[in-house]
Amino acid sequence: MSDFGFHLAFWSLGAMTIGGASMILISRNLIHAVIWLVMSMLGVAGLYLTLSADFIAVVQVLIYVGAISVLMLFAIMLTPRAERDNSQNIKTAGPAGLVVLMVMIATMWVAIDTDWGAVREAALTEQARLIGESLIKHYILPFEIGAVLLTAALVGAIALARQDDEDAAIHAASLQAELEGEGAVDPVDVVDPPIAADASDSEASS
Amino acid sequence: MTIGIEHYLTLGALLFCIGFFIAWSKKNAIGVLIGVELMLNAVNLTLVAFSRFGSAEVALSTQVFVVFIIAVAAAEVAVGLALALVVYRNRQTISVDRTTLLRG
Amino acid sequence: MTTADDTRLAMQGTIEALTTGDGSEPVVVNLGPQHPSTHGVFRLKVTLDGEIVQDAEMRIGYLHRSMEKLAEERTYTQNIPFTDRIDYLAAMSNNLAYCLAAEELLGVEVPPRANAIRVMFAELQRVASHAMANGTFINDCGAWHTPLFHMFRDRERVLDMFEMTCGARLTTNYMRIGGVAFDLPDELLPTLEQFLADMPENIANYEALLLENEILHARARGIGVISPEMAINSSLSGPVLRATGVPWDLRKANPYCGYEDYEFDVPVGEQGDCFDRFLVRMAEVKESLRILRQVVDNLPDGPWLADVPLHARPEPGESYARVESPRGELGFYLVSDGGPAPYRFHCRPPSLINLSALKEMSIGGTLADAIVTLGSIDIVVGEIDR
Amino acid sequence: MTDPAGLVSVLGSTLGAWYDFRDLNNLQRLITEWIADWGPDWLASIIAGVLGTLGILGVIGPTLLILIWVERKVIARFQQRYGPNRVGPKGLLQPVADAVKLILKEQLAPRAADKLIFFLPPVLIFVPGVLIWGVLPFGPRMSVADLNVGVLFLLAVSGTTVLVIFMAGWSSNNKYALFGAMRAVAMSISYEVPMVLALLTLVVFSGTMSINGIVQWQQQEDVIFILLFPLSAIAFFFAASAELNRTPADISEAESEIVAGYHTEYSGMRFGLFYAVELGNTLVVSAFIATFFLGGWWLWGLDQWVPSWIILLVKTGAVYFLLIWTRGTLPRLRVDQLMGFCWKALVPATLLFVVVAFVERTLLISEGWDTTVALPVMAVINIALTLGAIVLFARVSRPAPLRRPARIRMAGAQIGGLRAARQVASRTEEPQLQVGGD
Amino acid sequence: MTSQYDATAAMEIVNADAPGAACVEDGVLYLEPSEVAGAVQTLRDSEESDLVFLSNLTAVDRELHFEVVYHLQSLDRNHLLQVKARVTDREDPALPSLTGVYHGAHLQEREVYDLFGIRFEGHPDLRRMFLWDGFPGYPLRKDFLQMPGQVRAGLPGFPHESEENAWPVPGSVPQRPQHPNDPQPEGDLVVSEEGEESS
Repeated sequence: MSDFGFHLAFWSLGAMTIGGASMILISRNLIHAVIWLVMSMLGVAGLYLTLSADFIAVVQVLIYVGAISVLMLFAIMLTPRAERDNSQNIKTAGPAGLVVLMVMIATMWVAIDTDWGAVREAALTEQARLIGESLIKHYILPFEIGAVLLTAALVGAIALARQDDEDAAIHAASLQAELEGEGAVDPVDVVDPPIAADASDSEASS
Repeated sequence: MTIGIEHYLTLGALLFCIGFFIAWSKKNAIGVLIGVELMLNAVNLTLVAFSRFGSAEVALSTQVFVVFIIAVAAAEVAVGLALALVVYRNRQTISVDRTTLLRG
Repeated sequence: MTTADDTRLAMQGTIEALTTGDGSEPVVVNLGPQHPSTHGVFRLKVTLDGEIVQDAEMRIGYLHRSMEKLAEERTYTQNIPFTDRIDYLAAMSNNLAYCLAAEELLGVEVPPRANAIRVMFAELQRVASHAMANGTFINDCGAWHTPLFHMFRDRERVLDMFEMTCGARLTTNYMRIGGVAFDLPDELLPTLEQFLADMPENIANYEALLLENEILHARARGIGVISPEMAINSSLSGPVLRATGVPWDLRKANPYCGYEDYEFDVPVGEQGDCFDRFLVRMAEVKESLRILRQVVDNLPDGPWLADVPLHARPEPGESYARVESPRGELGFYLVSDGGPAPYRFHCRPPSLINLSALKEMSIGGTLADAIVTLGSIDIVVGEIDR
Repeated sequence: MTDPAGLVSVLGSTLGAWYDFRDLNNLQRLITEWIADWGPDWLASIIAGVLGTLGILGVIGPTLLILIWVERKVIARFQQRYGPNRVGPKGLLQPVADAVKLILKEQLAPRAADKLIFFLPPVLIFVPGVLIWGVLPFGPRMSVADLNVGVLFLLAVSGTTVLVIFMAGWSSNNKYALFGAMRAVAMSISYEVPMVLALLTLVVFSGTMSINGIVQWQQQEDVIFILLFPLSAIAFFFAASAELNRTPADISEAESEIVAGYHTEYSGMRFGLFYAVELGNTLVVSAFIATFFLGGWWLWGLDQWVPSWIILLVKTGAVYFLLIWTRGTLPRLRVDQLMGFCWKALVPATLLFVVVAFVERTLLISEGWDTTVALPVMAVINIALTLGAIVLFARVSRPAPLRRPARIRMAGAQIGGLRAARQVASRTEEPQLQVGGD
Repeated sequence: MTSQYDATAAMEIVNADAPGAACVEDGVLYLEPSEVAGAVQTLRDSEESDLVFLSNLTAVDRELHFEVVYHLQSLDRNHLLQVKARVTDREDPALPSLTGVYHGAHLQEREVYDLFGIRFEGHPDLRRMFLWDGFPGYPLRKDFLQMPGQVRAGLPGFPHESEENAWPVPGSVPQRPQHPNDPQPEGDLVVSEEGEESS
């Protein structure tokens, strides 16, 4: 773990990860933020390689860079009129900064100060086979629960994303309100309008 | 000087704090999700560091734990974005501080 | 328009899309004048919801040369070159239609050899034009130019024959009022014999390559369907009308230039979708070859041009002559007031009128279907804009 | 005396010598050993890495140029024309001329384009294109990086191209580019699933995820996977050609519909990069199809005589010709048909074959059958299953308009309007032309 | 062979339904401008005339009035009928639209509006088709003069013919009021050396 190549790899990948993460803080545009997120995730995948956990590194690239970032870009695409700035909320930024700073100092002090005991030289080999076997043999129950969780998430996401007529009416009503410049429309009025509402509003939502 | 476990842990802590700050302060729902993803990545990094430097029997279980975290993270992002979509449809915006319907 | 207006328009679009459509914002895409598959400078403003076409509106006039105004300034013979620039893919049929109208006005009797030559070149033009139409149609379906180049090989041979007789491949200007400009050169008939001998084998190749092609079926069957009643009411004509099942062909209904002597058939489709139009065009090419065979077999000899004075001045009156051009019913309406030039020169453009049903055909399909439907109607922008 | 790589020594002393070009690994091994004994060992590892990448770039560079020429000549031959024959002898310098032209062309960027994301894609799309080459085994010991998660690495890297295509389409601020990007993203995400499942059957059966391991398993058992899992081969071929945006699935850059898809706004060398990477990917994908399903560098013992990487290049050429062939002749499928075909046909078929692979694998191990007998039997069963699945899908999934045959009748004497149409339609005798329908 | 449908028979059909709507002048059926849509509808629907196919729709500028010409074709009976409608008002020529009867009339009526300026009431989308919206004037009208020095569009005589018998039907051309871009009488515009003024 001490030859020059390893040092070079570690520091460059570390810089890449932390740089990407901090750029997310700074960049204005949401799409840029996602691109920087992808860069920092690639950095983390590289760090896994330096820790010779190659199965985890490849899975990280496959799932985070391949799927989750594309999912986020889809979400940004499907919300065309939401404002896409990536700015901080000034009111909460101040106290949040302080708390985060304290948490950071605490964790870093713990990381550096404690004695982690004997450092094992030999890295795991054949990760894929070992992880596979342990998933089936030792961790069979969490594996099944994980499967159930994923299907639940799948069905839940689809149910939420599908738009039925009621949502369409609410969406149209809120757009109409914004067009005429009044305040936001309370979805409750759209779904079942108060009795006194005139005829036109009621059949808009029926 | 060799790259020890402290290096990876400090890196993980730093990444975690940046993700934490992003999640806390961003106005946009997707920005918050990005922050959460960063935090999960940081946790994964520390776990893999333990798997490499820790004792033998802990090596395998931490890696399996990382695989589960990645699976859960994927599920969480999917549901989070679907929620953001529904909020957008009703409110025309996914900025966190303007959707305060539940404040009562 | 400022961005505020844009967002306002987009919001209106969304509201009416939400209350009527299924909620995603309509996108307006310009299949603009410069687009690889609009067969020339033709603009289709397509309103899309996702990939589904909600509205297709034509913007034409990019190639408008106001031919009908210019024709009023030129004598009847000087107008002939105009006609082959109206539909530059079927110049012979255009010349023929105009000359028939002028002959009807001037009361000229066309000698039998000229009639046979006219039929020969009209049918050769149909073979060349249908090769172009079918090739570009399959190209719009996405086949990487392969069928197009095969069919272009046949088209080249026809264009060589045109060049042999009248010196021009596309803008032939070959027909005159009262007959044709020159007699057939000696080397034309052997070339035509060789062409008629090779074509059946080529057509067999196309049918083997294309008719059973599962992807072409998936892309063209059931797309751009139109009912016979709607087709007739929208004044569609040519292969587009015959594909819906209506057996209307001017060469049979109102035979000109001696078509009644030749024995040929009129192919008719069934569903009226893009694939049927393609099949009708393929069958029509075979029928044209049959006619060519009969023309070559009994080609009368004698004069090829009636002696019409160059400065003939027709009696005041009008005439309306129609020809079955590869794209449909091409008509010329000439009004004469006794002057040397036509008082009114109007051309009935089959491409333009076939487009009146484009909107009904493409609404509901996807963007790719709209392109395929446009390709199957086989338009020529020169004829649309005149 | 056989070399560890199984190479028969021809002239006795040639084995392992640096000039034995049958196994290029000797060359690299000797160079690194020579450096290692006088210089620091980290320099040796760096030199080995550099040599490996130089080898790969050496392979990609010239083959890419020749491939552009080969593709254009072969497609020209399909279309009865000559193809490029003006520049250089028989047109061989045409790709060079194209490259120079593209370099000299001005590189435009749309005014409202998102500058950062507009300039990144041409570079970023090159990274996965070259990374994938690292995992390809040219010979028993000739692959730049023989990872034991090779298959997963291949999928992960090809997954990242999705992101780059999206960036290109999104940032060029052009409706056609956006359409192209959305189509490309939707399609490559859904076609990754059959690709993963097709490779899963191989990994399950050969027991290892390293690509060299799969090839060695085929060498051991003297069988090539296309015989054992034909449907996985077809599914992988179609999914890979969809991932590469090649006809019949080139909807993301469909000329006739959306001008040039996601690289509409790119001009000059940026478009050149897109074009070169696309062809490079086609080459590497056909190399992987040859490796997974046709036995890679192994050919029933021939690989001990003929250098293994030549065998691989010949097989790659054969698969590449197949890709050109489909590109030359087939029309393009519509977006929804492509998605339907992926989810309704490829995914269930490959899932079926994953189960079949599991069952056969466990039988093979638990029963301890002799592979020389069991494998041919399994091959026959699998081929029958494939044909059954294809026929079943063809019959079940025909959309309504395709069930009725398209008929052309001759009008004969009945010329007229609707009444004549009804008479023609009501005729009973056999129509002149009947196509399609079951 | 497509026969010419007898104009008087068509006139009886139209008059039976709407008296006085049609008249026949030297073998051509003329329709009352206000009755055009109804008359064509009856011609299309009546079993005997069965004119279901609108082959051609165009207009002719007869200088005193506009003449809109319809060619209606029956596919089953294979006969063709030419119908005309006169529009005398040159300032704002208008005619009921046929889009209700024939869907094919949409584009042809837009073309006539674009080139002649004849408004078709009831046309759902009456816009200029070929020219841009701001185009001044209507090109196919006889008085839309392009070449200076011409009284009206058209070739007066063969180039080799002398001037005086250029026009066969003397007196048929009414003198119209002076147009601003006509050449002024003082002859500031010298056409050619011989000074032969054509106006």
